[in-house]
Amino acid sequence: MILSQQTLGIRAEQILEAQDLTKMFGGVKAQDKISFAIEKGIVCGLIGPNGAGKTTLFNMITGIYRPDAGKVVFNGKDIRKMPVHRLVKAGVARTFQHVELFSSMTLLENIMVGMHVRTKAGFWAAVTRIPAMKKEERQSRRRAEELLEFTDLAADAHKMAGDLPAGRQKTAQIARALASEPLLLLLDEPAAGLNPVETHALGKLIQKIKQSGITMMLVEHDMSLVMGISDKVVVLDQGKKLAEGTPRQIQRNEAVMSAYLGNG
Amino acid sequence: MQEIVQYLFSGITTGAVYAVIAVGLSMLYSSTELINFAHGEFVMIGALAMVTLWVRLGLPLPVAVAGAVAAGCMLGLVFERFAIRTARNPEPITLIIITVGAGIFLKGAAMIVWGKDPFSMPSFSSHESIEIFGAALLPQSIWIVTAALVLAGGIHLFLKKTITGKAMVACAVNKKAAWLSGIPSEKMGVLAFGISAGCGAVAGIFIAPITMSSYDMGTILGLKGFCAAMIGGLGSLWGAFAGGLLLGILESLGAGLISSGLKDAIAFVLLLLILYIRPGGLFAAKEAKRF
Amino acid sequence: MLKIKNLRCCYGNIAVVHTVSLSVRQGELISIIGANGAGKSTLLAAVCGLLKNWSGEIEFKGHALKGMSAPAIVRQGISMVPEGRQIFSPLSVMDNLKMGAYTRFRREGKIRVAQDLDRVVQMFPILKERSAQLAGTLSGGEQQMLAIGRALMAHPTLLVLDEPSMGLAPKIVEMIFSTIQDLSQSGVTILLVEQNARAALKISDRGYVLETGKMVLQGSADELLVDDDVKRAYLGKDYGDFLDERNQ
Amino acid sequence: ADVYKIGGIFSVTGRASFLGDPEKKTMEMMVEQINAAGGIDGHMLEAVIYDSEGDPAKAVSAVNKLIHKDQVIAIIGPSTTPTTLAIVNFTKRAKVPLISCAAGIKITTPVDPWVFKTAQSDLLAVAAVYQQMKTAGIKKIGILTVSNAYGESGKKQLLSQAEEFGIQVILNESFGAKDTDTTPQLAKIKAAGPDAIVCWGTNPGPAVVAKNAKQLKIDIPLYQSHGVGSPKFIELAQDAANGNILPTGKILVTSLLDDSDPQKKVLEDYQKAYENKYSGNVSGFGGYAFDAVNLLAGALKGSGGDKEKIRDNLEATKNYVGATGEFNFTTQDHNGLSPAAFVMVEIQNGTWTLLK
Amino acid sequence: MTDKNKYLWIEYLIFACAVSTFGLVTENTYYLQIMTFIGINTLLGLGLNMLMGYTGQVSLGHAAFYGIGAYTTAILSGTYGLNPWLALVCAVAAAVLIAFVVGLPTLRLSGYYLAMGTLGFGMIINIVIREWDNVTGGASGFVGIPVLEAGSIVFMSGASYYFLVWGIVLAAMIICRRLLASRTGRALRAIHDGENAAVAIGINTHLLKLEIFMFSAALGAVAGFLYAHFVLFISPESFGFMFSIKIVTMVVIGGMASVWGALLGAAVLTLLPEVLHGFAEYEMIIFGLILMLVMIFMPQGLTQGIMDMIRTARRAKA
Ligand SMILES: Nc1ncnc2c1ncn2[C@@H]1O[C@H](COP(=O)(O)OP(=O)(O)OP(=O)(O)O)[C@@H](O)[C@H]1O
Ligand SMILES: Nc1ncnc2c1ncn2[C@@H]1O[C@H](COP(=O)(O)OP(=O)(O)OP(=O)(O)O)[C@@H](O)[C@H]1O
Ligand SMILES: [Mg+2]
Ligand SMILES: [Mg+2]
Repeated sequence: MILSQQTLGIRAEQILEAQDLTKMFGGVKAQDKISFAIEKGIVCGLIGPNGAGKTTLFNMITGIYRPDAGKVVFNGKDIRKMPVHRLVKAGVARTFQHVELFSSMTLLENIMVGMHVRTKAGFWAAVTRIPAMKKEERQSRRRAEELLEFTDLAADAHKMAGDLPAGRQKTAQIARALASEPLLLLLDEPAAGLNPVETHALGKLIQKIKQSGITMMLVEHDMSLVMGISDKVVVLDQGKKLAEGTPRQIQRNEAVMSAYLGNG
Repeated sequence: MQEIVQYLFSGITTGAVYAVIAVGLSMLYSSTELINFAHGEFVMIGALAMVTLWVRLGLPLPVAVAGAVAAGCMLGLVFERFAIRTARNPEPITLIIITVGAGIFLKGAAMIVWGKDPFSMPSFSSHESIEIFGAALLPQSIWIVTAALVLAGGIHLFLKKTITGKAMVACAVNKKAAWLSGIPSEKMGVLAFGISAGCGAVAGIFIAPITMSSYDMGTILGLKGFCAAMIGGLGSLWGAFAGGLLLGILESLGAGLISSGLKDAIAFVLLLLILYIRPGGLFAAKEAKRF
Repeated sequence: MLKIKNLRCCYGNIAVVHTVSLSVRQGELISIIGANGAGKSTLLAAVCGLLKNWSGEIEFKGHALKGMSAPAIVRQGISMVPEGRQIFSPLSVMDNLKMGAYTRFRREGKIRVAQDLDRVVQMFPILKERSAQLAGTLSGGEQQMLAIGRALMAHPTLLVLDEPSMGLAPKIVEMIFSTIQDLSQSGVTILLVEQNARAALKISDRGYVLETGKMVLQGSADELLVDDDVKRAYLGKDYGDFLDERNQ
Repeated sequence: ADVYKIGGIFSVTGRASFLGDPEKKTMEMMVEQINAAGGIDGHMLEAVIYDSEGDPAKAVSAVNKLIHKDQVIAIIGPSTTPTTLAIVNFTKRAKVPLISCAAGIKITTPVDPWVFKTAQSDLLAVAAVYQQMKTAGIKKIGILTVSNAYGESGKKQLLSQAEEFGIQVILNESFGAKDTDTTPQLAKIKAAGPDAIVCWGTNPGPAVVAKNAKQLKIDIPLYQSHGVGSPKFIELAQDAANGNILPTGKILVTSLLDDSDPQKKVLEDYQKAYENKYSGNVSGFGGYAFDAVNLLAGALKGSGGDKEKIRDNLEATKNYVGATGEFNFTTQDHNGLSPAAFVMVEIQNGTWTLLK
Repeated sequence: MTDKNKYLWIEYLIFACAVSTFGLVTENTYYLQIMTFIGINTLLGLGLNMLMGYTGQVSLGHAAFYGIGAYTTAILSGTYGLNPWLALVCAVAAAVLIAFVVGLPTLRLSGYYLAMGTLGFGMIINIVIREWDNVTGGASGFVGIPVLEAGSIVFMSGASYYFLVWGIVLAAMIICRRLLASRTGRALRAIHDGENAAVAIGINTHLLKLEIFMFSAALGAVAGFLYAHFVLFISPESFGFMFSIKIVTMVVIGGMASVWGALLGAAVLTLLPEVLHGFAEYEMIIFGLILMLVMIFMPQGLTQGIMDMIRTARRAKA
């Protein structure tokens, strides 16, 4: 299926460019002059010890935190001052490290909410139920069903999102993020809480998403997944960029090994 | 000039009343994340119990005060046990309506016990007002300000420095985790309600001499206390204190300098402006949630 | 030490755990593995008193736990690291740890608690560094460490861990597993739920496999590690699998 | 003969319960008395009384219940001006005679054929106060009114009649009915330097004002309204009540009245009956209901329960001597009282003394 | 949700039939008038429910919009002789405009702070109504509101007003339902479940909250309009803080996030005082007690509570 209509219209070669991003929390420097770039269509792994600043980096790219210094360029535009909803519309979507589904809505509705930025019907359309609104509603529903099919969640479509087991919720987050037809999808530890078999299925899913042209950033502590699926890996440690390169290069990097992987 | 000082004195007195009430509310919020809309009714109970014990029965002042506080605490405990705890999987708004119902109930009960007429009560200490810069200050005002300070400070220390206090806060923020740490959240709830209701009663006791006490005095006081607690920032005891004083002073200056008919409106406009600038109140708690 | 017989757990009217029996002996390290939604967390919640809606028997040190509240169970010596971020967000890291020892302050006094506090922050130095930070603003992994630290502060005789390695960096995971092993060796009985089944079974004495609410398999850890079904369902393929596919 | 059903709506609870409570009790007592004496033309009376809680919406639902469900032939009450105004549209429409116990002048001006009232209008109360001031040589006053219907209506009268009596209002301030402190307003008035202060409110507010005035050592006369005319005021304000001057119906000072006063006997009887039946002192407010029931009873005579007739009889009532004063209804005047309904009293040593 | 929408019209039809039957059969004006009040309160409840039940934004100042609606029409049609129906348009416009101006900063607050903000706003409006006495009639109230007319129908109390009010209620219910079943409705519920997450998936939460605030203000103003032309007298007390609390209570007692809940809540809170009249002094105690008991034993509100009860009863039988 076509996951995102927009992928065809990407202008920049590098979909995301971060320059000297810096963020302080009180005395802690959570981000210290981070710079990197991501080419379109790749999967970029982002790894580093706990508290290295990975989630913070995501929060800055998605407009939830504003960087203290530096800038973020997405698809050729400086997005530092964009409000979050405009950013999502421009094509940035994410999942959360701690699941943030709308727990009293069904899974299907969760996905449909995810399409908010791609749909238009407003107050009057809803009240008068004009044909265009009905059509849009039908289309959203169909697309949501397709997405659930795509992510292998169709069986749970009418369950309350809050009642699903932790692992399903993680996948559901991805489906919801896809609903906004992103160009860039940020995944924060999607495999945490999944067993190896499930993780493997997740890897497959990520590959399918990649094939449809969506660029991804992946924060993950499961090395077999990250190394197996990424085209490029960025390593953070204590708010600094420690290394950047192909999975093979990173695996051979002594500094990374000692800071992160341990001797295992 | 002399008037301005007078407005300030008056503002501080009313403000301290609001502050004591706000402290009770804020304390309960810190330890249960609940706003008790019946809090004003505990203030009323404190004041009316004082009327009975001190004025009617003629008990010595300290005994009467202790008795009235005990009455407030007891009611708080009963309320917690029978209304709050029995509620099945309560959402905050549900609990709020329960407290609203309890407020109406207490008001109705007080009306039957004490009747509909207001009562007055003599001051705790000498009658004469003290003159400063030509403005009059009531001795009772000093009592109230002291009570507000002691309560705010005491409860602040209790919540921030003692293990029991911290455990109460822990229960409020995450009941499941509190259970898993072995904190008996039910006991904590009882304690929180007891202390908070006691604070309410103390407020009633101290303000009874300067105002009239009647079964329906609580609602408006509770409301003002709520506003004060919000302005100060929920959960901060110093915030509650400051918020109360600020509200009182604004009202009094508004009445004196602009228009007494609009005084409440003036105070509320300013309070809203403060909230717009500092959405979490003056002493806003640090944001503790993130993605 | 812990005996579960014919346990059945429900949410509303839906049973998610059916007739599960299991036993843990003094000093053992037991793993429970199973797919997403198998009911592992539910089972643990029942043991710790978080879930009320269950039938069957749970016995700890010979006492039936039915009807006991969670705090009472903690006082019996069971301590749990729950799933997800169950920390006290607006309290500081240090206060979170102290809360873990809540029941011990009166019984054992401040000094004993302080000693344990030292031990825990030595185990997780980052917690010491962040001791004044509000727990809710910690990174995901830091919060997980905090939750483990807090459970240890209770000095449990039975430690129940629900996916302790979730969200932790490989190096820390390794450290956690070796800590669990150490604890086990020092005599603490441990009940462990893990997605990282291989690592879990490697340090365990015995294991149980839970599938859609039923106990389908049990045995010594070594047996399970080589069991074909288990391998296929929970241990997964190995490292570099995707790489190969991509290179095709 | 069948019973005559008459309705009552009073603020038995809520802010104005000090009005509604004695009114309700009085009405019940009076109906009992009338029935004990054999009823009216052989018809027993039945009183159906609802509590408006001082809330206009509640009063409306009560009046509808009275008119349509209980089908009463006349209604007494409500106790306050807003609740009365809220229900008059319904009584007019249903053509049910209404005898209100509220003070507001809006109720009977303009006169509506179906609406009467027994409480003295604040018009008369203000006139009485100003008359007294004139004799005392007071020229400049500051006024302090409670911010509800009662205070607002008083303020309007105070402002509009001042000129007539050669009095200048130099400052007008207000206070909330539940305010715990009024020193800012008093300090402001004090600074403006008037000859006297007029406070217009109902308990407990004016007691707070009196206390605050004493604390601020304001030594000019403090006038109160008839709204505090009950022993409760002295109890609340304690020694701060001394020296306060107020207009009141004669009921408060029955024992001080001249024996020649035609009201004296009526008042003594009412007082005795009320105090025998209920614990607690009689207040002037119950008197409004006392008069309303008596007026209605008079009008019921010979009416045969016909509402039109009752109304006509009411309007024709002349020289009825009641607790509040002497009533003389005309087509132009549905309150029917004269300034003589008020006397001025001063509080001295905790009791009332008549001012001449 | 969407599946069920197809059969919604049946629900409405049954409802409309029930309402009309009651209106046609009942002759006692008293009952019709009580029902009229229930209808007016339902409108208030519906509006607040959109804001509070579905979007999770508590407002303790909703009576202000009720008051704005009532006073706007009173002043325009009473003092200035404007056609009441035009006054209705103005009343709604005024409420919506004020909601916009006030909501813009206030809706940035959350939780109890929002409650405090709206409470303050309600107080301010109430004081302004009281103090602006040469226009509003001040504390003693506004007299002289004209009776509603449409062609040859005069909406005096009784059946005609009953049908007018309930017609509007039905329309409002349909509008609310449609809104909820739409993209907007889903977004509102998302805000209720997690505002931060809603922001993060691209919902302009502030704008949406503002819209719904304005919508509920509009419903409140319509209710105020209906109240004013029904009672023909208004005074500030009817639109004060206590009434705001009462509307909140209606919504919660009836059941949040339920259109029928608003109706049920309004009915219970309007009828209860009528029933309790007999208890005289004890009315308050009993009222408070009932409020507490309902919330303690049916925390989801009466709609849910009663459904649960029916279900349990059925199971017990089976
Ligand atoms: N709002 C905040 N206030 C204070 N400190 C913060 C805040 N947000 C993050 N931090 C700190 O910044 C550091 C980086 O946090 P971040 O969540 O980005 O780490 P991470 O790389 O995602 O770690 P993990 O793998 O454990 O999730 C952490 O040490 C954290 O404690
Ligand atoms: N609060 C709830 N209400 C209803 N059903 C629930 C609830 N919590 C869990 N469930 C259901 O119970 C089943 C078991 O869930 P549980 O969380 O115990 O699984 P788990 O084995 O711990 O899975 P995971 O590996 O994802 O943590 C799941 O099917 C889930 O959907
Ligand atoms: Mg992270
Ligand atoms: Mg689990």
